[in-house]
Amino acid sequence: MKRFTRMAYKNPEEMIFGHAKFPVSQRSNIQFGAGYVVPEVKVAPGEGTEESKEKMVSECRNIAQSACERAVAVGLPAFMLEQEHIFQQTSNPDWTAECTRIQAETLEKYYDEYDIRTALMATSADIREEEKAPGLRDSDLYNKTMESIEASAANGASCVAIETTGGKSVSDYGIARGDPKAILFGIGVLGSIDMEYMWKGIVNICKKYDCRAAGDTDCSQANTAMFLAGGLMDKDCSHTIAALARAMAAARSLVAVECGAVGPLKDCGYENPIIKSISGVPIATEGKNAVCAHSDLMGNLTAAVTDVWSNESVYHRQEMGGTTPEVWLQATGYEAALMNTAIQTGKGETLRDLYTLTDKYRDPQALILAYDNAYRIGEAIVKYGNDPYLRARAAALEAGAIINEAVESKKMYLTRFERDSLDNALKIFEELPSESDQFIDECIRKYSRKVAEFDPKSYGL
Amino acid sequence: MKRFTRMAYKNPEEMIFGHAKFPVSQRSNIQFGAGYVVPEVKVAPGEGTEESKEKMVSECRNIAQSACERAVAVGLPAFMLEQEHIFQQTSNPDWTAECTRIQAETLEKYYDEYDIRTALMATSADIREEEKAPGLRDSDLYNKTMESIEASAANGASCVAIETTGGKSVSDYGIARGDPKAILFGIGVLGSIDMEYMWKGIVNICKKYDCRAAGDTDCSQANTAMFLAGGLMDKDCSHTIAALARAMAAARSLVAVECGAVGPLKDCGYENPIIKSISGVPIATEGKNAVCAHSDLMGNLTAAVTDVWSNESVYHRQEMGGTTPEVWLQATGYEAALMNTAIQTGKGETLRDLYTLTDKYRDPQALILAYDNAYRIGEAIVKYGNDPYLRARAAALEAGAIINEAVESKKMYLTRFERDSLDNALKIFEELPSESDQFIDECIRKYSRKVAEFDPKSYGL
Amino acid sequence: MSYEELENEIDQSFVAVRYNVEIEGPAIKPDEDPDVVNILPTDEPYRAIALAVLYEDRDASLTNVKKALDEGVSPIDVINNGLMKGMDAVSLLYTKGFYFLPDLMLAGDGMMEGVKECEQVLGHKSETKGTVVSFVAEGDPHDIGKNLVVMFLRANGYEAIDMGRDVPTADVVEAVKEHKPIFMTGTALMTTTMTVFPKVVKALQKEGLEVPAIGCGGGAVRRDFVESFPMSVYGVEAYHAPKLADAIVKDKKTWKGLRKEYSDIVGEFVSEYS
Amino acid sequence: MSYEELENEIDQSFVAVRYNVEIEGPAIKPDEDPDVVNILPTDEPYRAIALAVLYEDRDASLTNVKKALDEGVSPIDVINNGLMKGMDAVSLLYTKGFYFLPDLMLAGDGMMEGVKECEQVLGHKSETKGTVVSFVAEGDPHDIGKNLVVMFLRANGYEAIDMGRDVPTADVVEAVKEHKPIFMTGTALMTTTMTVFPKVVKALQKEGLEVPAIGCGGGAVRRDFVESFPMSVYGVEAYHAPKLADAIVKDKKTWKGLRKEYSDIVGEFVSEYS
Ligand code: B12
Ligand code: B12
Repeated sequence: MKRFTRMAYKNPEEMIFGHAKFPVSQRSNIQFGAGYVVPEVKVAPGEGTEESKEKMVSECRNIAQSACERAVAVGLPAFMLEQEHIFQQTSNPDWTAECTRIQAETLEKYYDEYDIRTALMATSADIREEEKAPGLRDSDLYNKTMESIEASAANGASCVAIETTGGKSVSDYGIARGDPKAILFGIGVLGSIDMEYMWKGIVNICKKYDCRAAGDTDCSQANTAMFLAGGLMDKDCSHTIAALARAMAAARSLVAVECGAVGPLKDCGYENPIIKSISGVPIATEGKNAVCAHSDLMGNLTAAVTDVWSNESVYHRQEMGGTTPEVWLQATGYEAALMNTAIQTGKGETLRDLYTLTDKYRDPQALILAYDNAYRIGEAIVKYGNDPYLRARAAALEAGAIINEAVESKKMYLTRFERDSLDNALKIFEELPSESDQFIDECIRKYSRKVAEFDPKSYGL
Repeated sequence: MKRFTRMAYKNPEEMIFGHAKFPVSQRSNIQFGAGYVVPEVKVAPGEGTEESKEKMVSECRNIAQSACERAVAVGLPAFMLEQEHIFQQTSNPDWTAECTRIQAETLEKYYDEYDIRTALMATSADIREEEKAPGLRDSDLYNKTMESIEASAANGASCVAIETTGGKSVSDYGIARGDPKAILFGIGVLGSIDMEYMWKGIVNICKKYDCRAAGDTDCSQANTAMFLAGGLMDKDCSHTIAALARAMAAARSLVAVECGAVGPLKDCGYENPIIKSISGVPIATEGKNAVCAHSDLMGNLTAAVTDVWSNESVYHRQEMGGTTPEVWLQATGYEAALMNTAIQTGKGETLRDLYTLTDKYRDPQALILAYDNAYRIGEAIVKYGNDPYLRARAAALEAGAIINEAVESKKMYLTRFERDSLDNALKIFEELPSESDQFIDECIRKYSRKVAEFDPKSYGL
Repeated sequence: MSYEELENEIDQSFVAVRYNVEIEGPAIKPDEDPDVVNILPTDEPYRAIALAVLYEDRDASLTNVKKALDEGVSPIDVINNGLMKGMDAVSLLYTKGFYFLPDLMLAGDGMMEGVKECEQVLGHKSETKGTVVSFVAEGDPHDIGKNLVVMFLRANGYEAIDMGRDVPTADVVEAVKEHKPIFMTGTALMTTTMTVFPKVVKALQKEGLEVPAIGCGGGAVRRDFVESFPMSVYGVEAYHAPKLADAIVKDKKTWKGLRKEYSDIVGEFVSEYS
Repeated sequence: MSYEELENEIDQSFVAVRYNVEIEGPAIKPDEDPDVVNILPTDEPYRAIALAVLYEDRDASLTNVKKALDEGVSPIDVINNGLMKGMDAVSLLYTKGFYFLPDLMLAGDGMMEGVKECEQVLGHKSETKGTVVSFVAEGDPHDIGKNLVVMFLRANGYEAIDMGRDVPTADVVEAVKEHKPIFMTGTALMTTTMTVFPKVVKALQKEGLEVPAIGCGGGAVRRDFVESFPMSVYGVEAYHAPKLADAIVKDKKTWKGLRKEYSDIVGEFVSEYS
């Protein structure tokens, strides 16, 4: 496996929405990162649909059908449907097969009839449970997960994705307690190890079918941190710590690409702009049109270098404006249209900069994802590209430096909680060993004791 | 009453979001059209809240409180809450009083605590019923409507609005049957007459309090046409006819300003860009963040010259991302933030043009609202400014000319239905009498017979 | 760059596609559509009567009908073999996407005018497929949806009692007593007026009255709400109303059956119902 | 204009305001807060024990507790007059907005460490306010919310049985039989797992079991759903859990009472509950 030790882009200004160094083509004449932004819609199956395969299949069909109808009604040239599978779908690969087949068929029907470019991303659930022997590897749940991914690939998904959960037990502990070392170990080391294990398998499966290995995002760690960090008034997780977690997540999620994933990288963890700067693959992101799912503090900024613009997730139900697949595809569709207009008129860079500057100083978490800063973190990562631990640490340190510079230049102000937790984390990170093995040994000892669910064997350690 | 016979702006390029020729100030240090865009949120009370005053008051408080919480959590500098009252609130002015009071208090509390600029628009329902004697004027329902407006003004609303329904009986008939004459009579003549009657009273009420007379929008006519027109595939109302209806609505809704309303003009009917070009007052509009309420075909374009950016309306309930007042205020708040960033960086014109060009040729209804075309329609209106009938007709003819030019220059393509209905309407309009009295006489005769609910006495005719 | 210059840079198809224009087939003459040919009568005076409806010509419709009646043609035949055939053809063209709502409304006006003329000769109301009561919920002024429902019902041979908008629940109960409808349609466009529907059902039950089904529809009404009380079925499109009525009349469906087989009954995919 | 030039044009306060920074008051030393002063014991060894918890010092907490136990102080006193007082102060500072979740978690760790030490000397579990069973719904892997709930319950003197995530419904029933909890908390983060809650209730009812209330919370769970079946109350914030438990223990509230008085019981405005 070749690790990234160089940046795909020569400088941050080269990065812009709708354009990736390495565009991806899929069936139904759709491209990602090839000069236009594709809107995406994602809808969570309604309550009760988990009760039977029949209900779930029907639910999946309705979601796809509604999305297609609205796409045509408002004139979207292209869109992607992502279906995130729930436990019952992944643990029953025949559900996966049937749900994927019907969605792929529906999208294809509209492509045939209207020439509308469509794509289906099928995202299996990572149903493995570290605390139940034999843990993350070679368990029955592991096997089901891989079978389900194959069922998606074999039944018409244009691409597959997953949010792997390796390292979560330790990072959960660290996020709740503001323990930077646990977060670094959970994300940078354990997460990266587990991704390598999973993604080699996934890429091999995809090779057998007309299906792309898309990507992975650090939902279980970076997004958890952001979720707990919450709004400006929340008091659960420091926003500076959440910013560092995000930076480390980029070092982790990059592993999918190193294993052969080609994008669009899955949205959710918000680390993708950094990975794009390193790898040049197209990315999905979410922001102001994902308010249905959660509140971030960077609704515009995340659009700056996106290739697929997502709503993250919404209940499947009726709004006054239609069903939610209709309503939210229209929302992301209109934003993508704005970006595509900017591209067409040569104003892409201006819009990108406006998106970025709208939120850059709203919160430290936003700040480090501004494309210039994302690029800097990318550079820090590739400098230590061959060592997952060191590159995650470097990402965090760079993110810290970015925040501190903004504070020094009086462009950003921190609360005491944010200030103290950042100082503390950076101090700890600076003093850590420079050898991966030593760090891992220390952490195994410390967190095996503190975190009941953590099992080094799940990582081959 | 002074009619508009000149444009407020010298040319369309002068118009841009966040800036109005005549800005409006309200309590709590908020301004409209004074150099920044204000986001707005609007939430429909939940089912069952109509059962008692207590429930409705509590519902109104919750909506206000949720909105304030989220505004502070994501750092919005300012926002407006609009509460559209339902039948029970307007027909019981003591409900109006109590609901308005608690919302005003809530907003003020946050203004005091956080210095966040807040405003409350209270919109009474027009509960008059033309088909029940004595009709629109001097009926019990008329009195309640006016009392309710006074209750809002007296209990802390920063401004009041209403969607008057004069002329609806006839325009409904016309819209469903594609009868251009009925639409012109309903909107241009009856609507304008009724607005004058209502708005003189409303402006007088507001003068007694620290409350602004905001505006009126042609929900019952232009918006009905747009709603029936639906998406590209719908077959209920021709989109060219809906475009003409919209143009005529501008001539109608302008009457509020002529009577003394100062804005922000209420969103919903989509005619406001035209009225802004004529009158220079700040306007509220809705678009891509109103997908919860309905699907338009101009989600970005309507932001081009907005001063208050609205979500139109949403169920009051929970989303994964919070309650709907939270979620949708965040949505409009982020878009307003983008616009304000553009203003601050001197890129406002670019963003305005991008918004416009994204949708300009998506649909004839969008086309005529592009700010350059809106300005042209404005000019047509002021040319005949002193005659409500002639100016509405002129607006429609100009809108038709705009569509035809776009077709001729191959920038817009029409379906047969759109083409035929436009040709038919323009032909009819061109052949109409040039005297208002003659037109009115003809219409009274024709539509008294065809439209059971229509009662000329309701308009003093 | 100026607005105009920007505009000239755009390749529209990257931003928005007018699918309605893209997929439009060639124009047809309404009476040449093969399915319409099968419906339209070939013999006079029925053909002329049907064609006047098809061409939405209210005046011609009236003239034709009067002439036929004067000539002694039975009013029942005029209705069934002339006017209704024309309307059937109109409905068909609407379903096929060639005709539009205004066509339906105007053709419906023409048909109703003719029917009235026939009924005057008959001396009583003509036979219909059944009576349906339609109302807009109390406190709700939005009546366009209801107007469409009424139009579609009439166009399909039902007697539709139009109670108007903002109808007190007590009046609805009275109407059921009086008309014993085979179906009822309620329309509400607001969250706070759709709550009237369960009240109507309760009031009917209290009086021991039953209607095979009450179709509850309108902008803000959601299926989950409508299905939280009995006797009701969630109505999606106005043109579904006669199909639901047909299912009651022909297949003896109750509200339970309508709920379960909605999609099949209306003959199309309905995202809320599958 | 370049990105940097654009950036320099912006007056941030027109676009976004960092209200958290704007309204921050002066720093305080935790043990100098007047309300904390009222809570903290003044006599040793309790003060030192409480302060170690307050300062989130797990090691110091353990050392202090061990020392006191060695000196013959009663383990019950160590818990009630030392450890719990420290934790009370921590909770208070959290409520006032001076302390944050990590403070709570770390102080909780320190307190639990001390309690365990005391229980070893005691030879049995210490007296608590009551037992609460906490689980994450079957099929659901999201456990952070549940972990917080457990932490808050323990910090407030409840014995919280942590059943983990993805817990089979049968196991939940067994746990109720075994522990006879005064309250139960269920967490589900998905639309498709919140449906487990009514199943749990049914399963309990089938066995004739009753729990005063089951608090159902978690990301995707909505109040309207939770209130559509009995025995349940919709839980909003993790720190509400002990307050709900208190209302059950002290004021004998049932699930009906908790629903009705939620806002009052948790002592704050809760937008879903007023
Ligand atoms: C036009 C309109 C008006 C017009 C109505 C004109 C008229 N003649 O009806 C006027 C101006 C009067 C009006 C007023 C108000 N309105 Co209004 N209005 C609308 C609007 C834009 C369109 C409604 C419409 O005509 N749709 C077209 C028709 C054809 O659709 P439909 O009735 O839903 O019918 C379709 C289906 O539902 C179905 N159907 C209907 N019934 C049945 C039955 C059966 C059996 C079947 C099978 C099918 C079926 O058939 C039709 C399709 O084929 C809607 C927007 C919306 N999202 O619905 C708001 C809307 C309904 N209004 C709204 C509001 C808030 C108001 C006001 C309270 C605002 C105010 N404060 O002034 C007032 C009411 C005042 C009062 N008296 O109480 C809100 C309601 C929000 C809520 N959840 O409660 C809406 C949703 C707008 C919004 N998003 O904010 N309004
Ligand atoms: C982190 C996360 C994950 C992590 C979980 C890590 C962990 N250790 O728990 C991981 C990566 C494992 C994960 C996986 C998945 N996730 Co997830 N995840 C989230 C996320 C972003 C945050 C959840 C969280 O930890 N919140 C913080 C905690 C503290 O909040 P909480 O649990 O809600 O608790 C609060 C309150 O609810 C309350 N509370 C909770 N319980 C109780 C009880 C009582 C009595 C009281 C009083 C209070 C109370 O207390 C807390 C506040 O103080 C949410 C987003 C969201 N909107 O919730 C999605 C979310 C829950 N996930 C979602 C999905 C779809 C998935 C996957 C299916 C995706 C996939 N296909 O891979 C998988 C699940 C796979 C499987 N095995 O089935 C969706 C669910 C959509 C739906 N409606 O069904 C969500 C909503 C994201 C989204 N918007 O799409 N996810």
